[in-house]
Amino acid sequence: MDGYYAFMLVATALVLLMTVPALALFYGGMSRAKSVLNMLMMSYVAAAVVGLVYVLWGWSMSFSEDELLGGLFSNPFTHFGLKGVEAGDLIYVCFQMTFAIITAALISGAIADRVKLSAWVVFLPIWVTLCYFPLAHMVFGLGYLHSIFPAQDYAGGTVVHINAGVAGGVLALIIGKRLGFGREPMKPHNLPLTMIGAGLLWFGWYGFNVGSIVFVEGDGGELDTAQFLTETGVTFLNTTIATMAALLAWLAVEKLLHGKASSLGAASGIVAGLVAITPACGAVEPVGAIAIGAISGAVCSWAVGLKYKLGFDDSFDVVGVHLVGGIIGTVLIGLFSSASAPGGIDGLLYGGGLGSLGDQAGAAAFAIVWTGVLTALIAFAIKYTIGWRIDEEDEVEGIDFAEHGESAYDIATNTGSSHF
Amino acid sequence: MDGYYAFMLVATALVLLMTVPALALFYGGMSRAKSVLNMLMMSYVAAAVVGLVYVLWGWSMSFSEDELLGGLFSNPFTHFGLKGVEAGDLIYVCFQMTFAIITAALISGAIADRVKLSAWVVFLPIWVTLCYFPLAHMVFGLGYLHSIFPAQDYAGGTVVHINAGVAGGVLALIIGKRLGFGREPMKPHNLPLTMIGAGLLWFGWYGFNVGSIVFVEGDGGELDTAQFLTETGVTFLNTTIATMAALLAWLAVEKLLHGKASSLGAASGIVAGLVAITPACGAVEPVGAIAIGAISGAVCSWAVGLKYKLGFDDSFDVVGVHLVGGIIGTVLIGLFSSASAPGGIDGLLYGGGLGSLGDQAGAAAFAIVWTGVLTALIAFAIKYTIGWRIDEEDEVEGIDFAEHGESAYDIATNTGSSHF
Amino acid sequence: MDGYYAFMLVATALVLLMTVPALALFYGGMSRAKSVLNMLMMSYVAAAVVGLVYVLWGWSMSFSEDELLGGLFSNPFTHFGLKGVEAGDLIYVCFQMTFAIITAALISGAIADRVKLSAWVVFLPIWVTLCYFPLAHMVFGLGYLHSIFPAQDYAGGTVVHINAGVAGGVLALIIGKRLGFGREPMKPHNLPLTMIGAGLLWFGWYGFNVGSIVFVEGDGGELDTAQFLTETGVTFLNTTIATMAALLAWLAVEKLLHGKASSLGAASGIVAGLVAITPACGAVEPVGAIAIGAISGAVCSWAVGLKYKLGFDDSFDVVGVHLVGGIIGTVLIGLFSSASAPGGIDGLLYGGGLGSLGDQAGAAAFAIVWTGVLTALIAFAIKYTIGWRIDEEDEVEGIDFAEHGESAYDIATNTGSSHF
Amino acid sequence: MKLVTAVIKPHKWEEVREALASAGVAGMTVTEASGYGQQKGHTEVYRGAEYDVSLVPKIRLEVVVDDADVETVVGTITSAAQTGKIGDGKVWVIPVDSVVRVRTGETDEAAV
Amino acid sequence: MKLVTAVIKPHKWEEVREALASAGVAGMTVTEASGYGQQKGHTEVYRGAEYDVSLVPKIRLEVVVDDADVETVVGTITSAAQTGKIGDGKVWVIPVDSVVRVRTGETDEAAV
Amino acid sequence: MKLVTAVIKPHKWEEVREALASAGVAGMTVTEASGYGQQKGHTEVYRGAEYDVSLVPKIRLEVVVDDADVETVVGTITSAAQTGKIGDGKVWVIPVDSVVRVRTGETDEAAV
Ligand SMILES: Nc1ncnc2c1ncn2[C@@H]1O[C@H](COP(=O)(O)OP(=O)(O)O)[C@@H](O)[C@H]1O
Ligand SMILES: Nc1ncnc2c1ncn2[C@@H]1O[C@H](COP(=O)(O)OP(=O)(O)O)[C@@H](O)[C@H]1O
Ligand SMILES: Nc1ncnc2c1ncn2[C@@H]1O[C@H](COP(=O)(O)OP(=O)(O)O)[C@@H](O)[C@H]1O
Repeated sequence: MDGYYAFMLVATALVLLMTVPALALFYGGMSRAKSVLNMLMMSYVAAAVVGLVYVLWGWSMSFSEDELLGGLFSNPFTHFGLKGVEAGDLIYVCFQMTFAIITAALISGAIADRVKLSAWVVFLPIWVTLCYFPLAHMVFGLGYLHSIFPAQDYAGGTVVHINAGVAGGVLALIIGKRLGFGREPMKPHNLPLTMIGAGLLWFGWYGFNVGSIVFVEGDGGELDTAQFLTETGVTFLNTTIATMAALLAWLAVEKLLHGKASSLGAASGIVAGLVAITPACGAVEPVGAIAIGAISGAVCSWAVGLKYKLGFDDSFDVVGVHLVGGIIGTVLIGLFSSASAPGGIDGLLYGGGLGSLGDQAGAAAFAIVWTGVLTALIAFAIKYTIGWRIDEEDEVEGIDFAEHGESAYDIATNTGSSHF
Repeated sequence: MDGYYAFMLVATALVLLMTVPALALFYGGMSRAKSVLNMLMMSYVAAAVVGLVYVLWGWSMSFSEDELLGGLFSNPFTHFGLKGVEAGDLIYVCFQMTFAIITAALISGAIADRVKLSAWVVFLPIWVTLCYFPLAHMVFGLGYLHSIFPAQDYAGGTVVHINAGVAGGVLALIIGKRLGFGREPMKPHNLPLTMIGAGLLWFGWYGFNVGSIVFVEGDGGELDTAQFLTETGVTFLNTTIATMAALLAWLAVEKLLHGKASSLGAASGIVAGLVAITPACGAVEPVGAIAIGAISGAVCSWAVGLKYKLGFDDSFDVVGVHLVGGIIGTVLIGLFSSASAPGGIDGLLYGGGLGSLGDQAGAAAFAIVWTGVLTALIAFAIKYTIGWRIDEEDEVEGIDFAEHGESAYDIATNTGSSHF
Repeated sequence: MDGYYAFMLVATALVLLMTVPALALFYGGMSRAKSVLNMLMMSYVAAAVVGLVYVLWGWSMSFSEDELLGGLFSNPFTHFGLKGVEAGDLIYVCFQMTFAIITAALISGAIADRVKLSAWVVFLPIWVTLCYFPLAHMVFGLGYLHSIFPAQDYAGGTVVHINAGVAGGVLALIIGKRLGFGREPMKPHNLPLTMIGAGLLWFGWYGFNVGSIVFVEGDGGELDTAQFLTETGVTFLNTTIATMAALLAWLAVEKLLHGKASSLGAASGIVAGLVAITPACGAVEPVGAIAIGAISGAVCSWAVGLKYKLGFDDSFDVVGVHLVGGIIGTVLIGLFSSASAPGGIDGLLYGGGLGSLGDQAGAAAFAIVWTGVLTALIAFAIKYTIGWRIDEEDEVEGIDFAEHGESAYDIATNTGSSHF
Repeated sequence: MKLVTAVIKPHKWEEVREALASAGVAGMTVTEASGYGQQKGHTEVYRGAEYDVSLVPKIRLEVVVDDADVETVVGTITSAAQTGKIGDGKVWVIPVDSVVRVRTGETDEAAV
Repeated sequence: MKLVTAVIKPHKWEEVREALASAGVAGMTVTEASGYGQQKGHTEVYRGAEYDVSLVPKIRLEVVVDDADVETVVGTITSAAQTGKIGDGKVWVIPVDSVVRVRTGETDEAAV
Repeated sequence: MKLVTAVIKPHKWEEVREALASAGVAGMTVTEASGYGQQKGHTEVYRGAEYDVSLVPKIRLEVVVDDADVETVVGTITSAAQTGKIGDGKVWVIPVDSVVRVRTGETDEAAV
């Protein structure tokens, strides 16, 4: 099983790559030229802050054996600073850390171009402590939520995507729209950057999904090896084909609704597919993976237009892609799950009845409520204390100058003056 | 052997990375700013379409045990939709899928800036069915071609590079030149993008070449482990040094012919070296790898200039790099192959006589004819039905607007107006 | 242990990725638009030249069993061209090769925008022969330096970072400033490129640090497996959290000194952290890793401003980040090293006394003097023969045209004329 | 004929365009420009080096108009572009000898 | 002296440059510009949001010429830039008081 | 009022800006431009194809000034931008009918 272990080293680095730089680029390309650096910074800073918090109390709160409040979370002090964690288990700590990081970073896409770096730095540790670690414990750590709705969530449909999607939506509502939203053009300033981001996200997602294998026997021997081979084969394949189906479905809906299939649509479709297959990749057969991917791609392609109708500025569609895609993936497991898949039980379409569907929907609803309420509390607390937003004039001039003292590009002739 | 298996998970993700985003970036940087998104899309869409086709009938047609027509290909229905494929083998399916994907995507470089997305989407499944799956069967699956010319092709000199190179050339001829070709400037719009692409291609190519190991004993035990260690060491080293030699050789020829060594030359040299060493990486000693790389770099550096003399618009030199480099690598095996390499037999320079050279040349010729004829048929069929090209005015204005409704960059002040 | 071996295949590719394209992008984004291609080329060409030299005599000079001059280096001819190296060991050759490559490439950041490609190509093989291979032998190969100062250097604090840092500083002094340095604005032309580079460097660094494991038992069996699991877990975690701490510390100092936390600061902090933890990642506990990262981030953040005061043009702060960060990491081992870490002995803070601190400082000083003197000799030799610098006018117009005949971007309307 | 050149704040472009369209101006030529004036630029810091960026982004419009329309056009631009804050920009008017529409060869009044 | 300013379609730039060179014009200054006029822009769609881009890319030339050459220069540009389709652009002529060649300090006729 | 337009080498911009400031010019508008003239461009080579790039980068300044200041301003620019090498650029002066400061509506002398 040192092959499995070697894979986990790579998988962990891959999931970190998903945030730094992949997600940062994906979002950064969609932002305006005057705020791309801030967008990148929100991901990079999230990685650093959440990573250190994870080592301090995140791991303990998620996975220590000492459950609190009936399993809402574990004791943050049991393994505070990783004391008592064996060296051979550190890679699992790091792997789980990268999940917390990307979940937090995902949220930033909903509140682009307008938030003080200081507010973001304050928000991050509170949010992961109240929203991420408990959900990680309740789902991955088989805590309270698992005991009431024993749903399947292979790699984080509820914990990562629904969680981030809800938080993004709530923040977008409470923090408010970008100045000029819906009136001024806010089109992506650098789509090749977004395409690089989407490509690297896809690449890194193999660490995310395939690395999420959990061993049943755990005998470290032959049975584990067999499971490693079959389970990773299934999750790898499902991840791949769901993404492909979502890409094409997104483009098809775009073509239908707007007459053109766009590259931003392809990039978005990739992410929508990956999001939806995340909870399902170990639970479905190939046909189920293609169906979940296609449905997610098609529905998200339509859902991203809603924010203009509903009038809230979820800048890069964290709700439209991660919440919607996360719910689709989580709930469709109830339909497409198959006992023939390594982590699956029979869902509705495979004769398993409504039980699984209920558990999946219940878990999704629980996650939405939990994170919705707590994120709103944190957001209001910050709003009425240090405040979220930068000055209006700074926002018009560009947050990159205002918060970071930089401009992203100086590609044509250089006409600034300097002193040191 | 779960270490080997772990490596295959990574290798497969690496080869997918070669198309999405590496190849897309490599080509995208060379295109004009008004058509970069279309260039990226051709790769991304190729990944999705070919990937799904591969799962449906591609694997079965390439590798099912049920050969048809004397070994030209296998029965596409035996494992249709991967039915009957064991979970533990799915990673090999995915690995081979990524080869089909990149081969198809490579072609797009020959027909940049001018082709309707719909035509490309129609072309892809037909082409892989008629040209890729049969050649993959005949070479990797030891079908008909292998029986008449038992050539060595470690990771796809014929199947991937000659195949894509011929198809690109044929399409460029039948589809015709870009408007203004040879008159208007069509220089690369973003060379750093091309350099990122080349760097990631190099990185991903280790999955491609080193992952192409095939076990002789297949005992899953000690002998396989020994083979894994020695064979991957050799292919890793050969891939590395051939690429380095090609990079330097390309620059040297450029310096000689044009007085300057360019960064596009470095990027191109990397690819030329990787292409040529692909079939040879398991068959040669270090000195052979350096020689093959250097020859490929030098010859391709000169060959890319030919299109201007011959007057056809192979936009980003799929012929000049992949066909020429592929032939060089495939044929030079006949000279440099050495029995001391893990997958090699003695070639001409190692006292093995002309036999190997004949087999290599024969296999190359067969692939050229097979794909040349069939690609021409498909290309004409599309030309006289739905048509390949976008409107002339759209081509002048830029295919990104016309086909995708987007523009790649909005880096300076934003002056568009918007409504939702 | 084939899992370990599989990891080494990936780790080696990762370290190559650090140079091509990661470091190239990191530096390239910081350069001006008129010289970004030259900056990229310096890394790409370094990879090719140093790689081939490594195969010819670099490996032999570093690691052959035939020591010369009391262990200053080994005989370059013993394994010339890798003769006599077993196939199963080739991956270690490749792994070490990538270390030599990145060390040489790092230097280029100190002498951006002004150096002839020919001078760089001449410098590279001489420098690695006189400075890199001997230090690699003396530290990794346990040669002379190790015998006088048995310092700990897990993955190359002295060999890679101090080495490159000193060489960069010496070259910057001898080659002289860019025209207009300190007067004209020379701000980064494309910070997203730098951020991609920093992200990929971080990713690749897991190959660098975690792949640097050396087995104590070497029994190929159970003990090795145990060591593989525990040691890589520690180095992976330490690498991660030191980098995070450095990122935040750099930003904090920036905020304090200049009022703003910049994205270039985040990217630089990442590198400063990775540099400092490189020698220490196997020797410290998590708290030590965080301390070393934070100190390095904070000090380097301040140190990069020194060049303006000292009046020398180390363009992208090879001294300020790699020399300073390398010394910090190397010397702080003497404080934070702990016997409880897999590769550690007790340092000053763990009751181990001053012994370790002395060895660490001694080794650092030796490396500084060795490389300082020899690099100066090489630099003067080139200065008074072929010369380092391009024409002044070419430097003003931009080295990309002058040396490579290219311009990096053509993003707005294309107005050049062409003939073929 | 006159050439009205206006230098305005970028985020006012859309309003100016609409106001001009309402005022019957059917064509104009726009360039991106940088302005130097009373409006302060900002300071950028890169690894310890501070750069004063004295230039601020502006949009520069050119409209060729009949003599009779000059006042309307200048007035329209001025009021649409006004924010009252320093840096709103300038409008200047220059005499034009002749104008040609490239497509048709029409000249002067017929050409704009 | 006169200043001839021309706004043309970008892909006509090369022809105009050659025609002017043949006509003896040895120097000019070029800027990238965006045009607004009868030529329709296009619509871009990003995740469901449609943007009307009303500006189309143009090349803007400035040539300072002797009074005597004005007609030739305007004529040369007009015919070289003409495609006959909407959006071909405009050429206008402005009186110039004086010109200086920076390198030598030469003025007026000697400076262009 | 006059409009002074200057086309200069980019690396001279900073000196010109300082010289103008010393001469009391408080505002100007800057655009990036490309120049075509006696100064040779350069040749770029991409995979065997050679491109002659005939345009060289320039900075284009516009300063509206009182009639009285024209000579000072032209002189200041000319001497600050001079390197003595081909390609130093041109300065030309155009009559201006009127100027408005958008922020205040002030006109002419008060507006610059
Ligand atoms: N003398 C001038 N000539 C040309 N353009 C000018 C002149 N003075 C100012 N401008 C332009 O007008 C813009 C606004 O001027 P500024 O002095 O900042 O504010 P305001 O016009 O509100 O007093 C400047 O950024 C510059 O583009
Ligand atoms: N009144 C004007 N002032 C300045 N530039 C103009 C004016 N009208 C048109 N233009 C420029 O001329 C270009 C072509 O004009 P347009 O109305 O589209 O077509 P045409 O000139 O063929 O009738 C526009 O894009 C714009 O750049
Ligand atoms: N007739 C002209 N009209 C407008 N701009 C001109 C003209 N001639 C030259 N220029 C501008 O002046 C710049 C310098 O001219 P050039 O002939 O290269 O050198 P010099 O002015 O030193 O003789 C050109 O690049 C161009 O931008």
